Amino acid sequence: MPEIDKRALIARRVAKELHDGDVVNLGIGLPTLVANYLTSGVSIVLHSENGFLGIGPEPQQGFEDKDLVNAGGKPVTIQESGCCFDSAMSFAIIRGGHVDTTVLGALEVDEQGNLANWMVPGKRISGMGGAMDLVVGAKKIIIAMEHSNKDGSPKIVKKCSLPLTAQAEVDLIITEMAVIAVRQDGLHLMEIAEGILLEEVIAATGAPLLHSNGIIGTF
Amino acid sequence: MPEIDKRALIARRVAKELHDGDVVNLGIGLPTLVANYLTSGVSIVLHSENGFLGIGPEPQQGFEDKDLVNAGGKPVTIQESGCCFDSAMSFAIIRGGHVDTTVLGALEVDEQGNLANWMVPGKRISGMGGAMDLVVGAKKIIIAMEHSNKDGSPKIVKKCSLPLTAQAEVDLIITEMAVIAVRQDGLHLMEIAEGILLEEVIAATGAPLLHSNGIIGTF
Amino acid sequence: MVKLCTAEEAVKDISEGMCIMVGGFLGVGTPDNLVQALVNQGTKNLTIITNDSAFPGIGVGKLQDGKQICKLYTSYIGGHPDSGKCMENGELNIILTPQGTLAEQIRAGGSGLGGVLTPTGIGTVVEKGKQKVVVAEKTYLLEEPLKADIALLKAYKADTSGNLIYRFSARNFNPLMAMAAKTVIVEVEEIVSAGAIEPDNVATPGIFVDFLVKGGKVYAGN
Amino acid sequence: MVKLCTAEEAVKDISEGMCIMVGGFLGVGTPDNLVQALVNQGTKNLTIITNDSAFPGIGVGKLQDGKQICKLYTSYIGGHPDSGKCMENGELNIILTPQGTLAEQIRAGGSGLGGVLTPTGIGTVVEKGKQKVVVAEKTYLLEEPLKADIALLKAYKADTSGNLIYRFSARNFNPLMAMAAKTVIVEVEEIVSAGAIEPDNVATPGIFVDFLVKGGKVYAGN
Repeated sequence: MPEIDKRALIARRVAKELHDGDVVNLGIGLPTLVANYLTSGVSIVLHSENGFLGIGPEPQQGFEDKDLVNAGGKPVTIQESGCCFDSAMSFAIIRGGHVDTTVLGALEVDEQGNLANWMVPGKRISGMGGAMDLVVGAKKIIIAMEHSNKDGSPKIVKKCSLPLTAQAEVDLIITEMAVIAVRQDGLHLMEIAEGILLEEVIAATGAPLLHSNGIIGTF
Repeated sequence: MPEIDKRALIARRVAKELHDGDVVNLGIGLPTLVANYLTSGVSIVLHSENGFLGIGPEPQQGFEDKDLVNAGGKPVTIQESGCCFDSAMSFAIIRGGHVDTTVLGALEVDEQGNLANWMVPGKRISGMGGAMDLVVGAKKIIIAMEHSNKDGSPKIVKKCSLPLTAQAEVDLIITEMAVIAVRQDGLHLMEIAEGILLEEVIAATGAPLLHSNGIIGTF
Repeated sequence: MVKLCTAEEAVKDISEGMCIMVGGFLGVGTPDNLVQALVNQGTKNLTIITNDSAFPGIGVGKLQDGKQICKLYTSYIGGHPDSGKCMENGELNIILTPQGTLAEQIRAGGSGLGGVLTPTGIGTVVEKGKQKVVVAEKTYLLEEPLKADIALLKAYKADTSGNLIYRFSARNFNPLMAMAAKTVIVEVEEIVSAGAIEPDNVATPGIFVDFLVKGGKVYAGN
Repeated sequence: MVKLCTAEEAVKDISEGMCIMVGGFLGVGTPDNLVQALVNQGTKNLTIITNDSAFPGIGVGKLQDGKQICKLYTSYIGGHPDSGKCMENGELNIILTPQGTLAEQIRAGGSGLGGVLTPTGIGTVVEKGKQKVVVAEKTYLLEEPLKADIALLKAYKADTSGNLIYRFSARNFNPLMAMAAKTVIVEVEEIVSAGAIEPDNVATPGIFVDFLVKGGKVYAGN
């Protein structure tokens, strides 16, 4: 599948997890795309950890506001029902459990719901930014990522080998191959992408997948 | 001395401790009077712990605003340079050392600078309100009170017997008889009120007063 | 998302044993219509978190009048003689807390923090039974976070998204409590359209608010 | 009380070894004229507390460009390649901290609190060497308060008393740093008369501000 189609497929599936009125924080990159695929009738409030609620659409070229960017530093707009605050309030919203769902990418996720997405030893360090707070604080953590690394090795593993972002916080993993729920007893395969075989998902996953053969949905 | 003159004398002397631009919190009762005696050219910013800076004069009758009272619940006004905030910010200002001086009454002060001003065992409890934070947080703590209890017993003692408001925080005691600085080595008699004898101050004080006979000022 | 309702509807899910935060300072910034509705409903055995018990017949004082409170977290009860009386005779469990500590405990509750490290209360009765923590050679009291089932708040205006602004000293504990309760009910004097409050001027984000009650201008004591 | 001055005058007391907080998020809400004046002055060996090292040539990134920093408390250095490089080769001591923790540490410093009890970072490298505190059976990291000698901040408007308002996402760390430094220097786009900002709309009380610098509208990167 071409890269761009994979990303669209993942974003579209993640969007189905969002409900009308949800407060949602979308990470940089793929997660940002989710906003383009909301189910009709679903309106969400996007939280920007640099200090406001109500991220609106990208501004037209030439209408960027120097004081209004998202957490990735890209120019955005703010909805008329939006509101602004300082960084302490922004993270009080996150840490205090007032964000319903956050969608983030990952380097590795393991079967205990541990997440590694901020640092690869030996590679240049960029810092955790707001990721550690988001993963600890938001009510539901959805990892939106490609199922495997570029070299084909699994990103979903038995135990993370990279430095953790947070312990046992991931709730749901959505890739171009599958939807996987993280529970106490391990990883539950919930849905498989159309055209993908169960064996393919199992082969691409580095941890056991619990599933009841007959009742896996597709997306 | 009549009660009202005592209070005016104390308030006038306290006012001399305040400098232009100081952020000041005045307790309920006698301390509130201090604002009426500011030295000419001295303008201070009054902090109201219920959530604003810039307390202005009392409103004219009929012009009270239901949303604008001081920490004693009395209607006040706000200066045009004033600003409002929530109780967490109000006490961040206090606890964070951003109040230059607070002026409070006392039941007892002792020679270590301990203060008791919120509770008399056996009498009905009213609660500490913001007093404990103020005494711990403000840069300079001035106690403004009558020198003795109504029964003539001293309010300035070797060791507080009442439940403390805070430990070793008092800097200066101003009464209708004297100005007393609290230092590491004890109480220093700095000034005596006009017409009062040194012996009278000593007799009315329940702790030793350090002083150099010749150089005690008057007020 | 925010729903509009009446004061009576707003308080009808408040039941015995619940923990309720009520905004206000000596009655100023207290949601008088919501408190009155709770008085009319007569629900007892409430745990109340509020700055002070106000005065008889005023603000939170009305809940004291009707003996609806069994446990009270507060900083000041000097305005309501019954609070002290009920504390002494054991009818009412009052946890007296320095005002700045109370504010931070509520903020911590709403912010997902494990508590507050404050120098306030060290060497006083306030430190009784509490953990102490030493940081950079200074000792602090560890005060635990406070949360509630329901917050009854008062704001000046809300927009239709629930964004709130306050007036003068009526702000006090209201914005903090808005973050710390499962259900947040706000009485306002006016409801304006989305966009009528500048994003930069919003004092409490609408995402914290569940119910709005149009209260009209009620003066303390009415 | 607030004094007006130029950017050059404002930074002239900044000397080697000082700890400086700088507002901004990826350059947005950073006082560009103050940073530029500090670059021109060339002061080295600075400890900088700031959300991120921005980008080369932009915001705080300029201090990284000129190797003026010896210690950096920050949450993100991914935009400036030199930060990571200097961290690896030991030229620069970088204390990477989760963004929400950094914000609370600064708030704690300005609020007289002994630290922050946060669940963030538990089970990660962030917990290394830090006290842990258990409250209600949950474990929190104790993160120490941060303070600075000087804060270099950016606001939208100030009144002549120093009361500040911010615009949109340019607020970020500025209000927190305003509380946590001995000397607070604020670059603003406009200075208005006292009373022109409604007391209820003030985001940072003027009592925190020592110096105001009229900066004009400077766009990031200029």
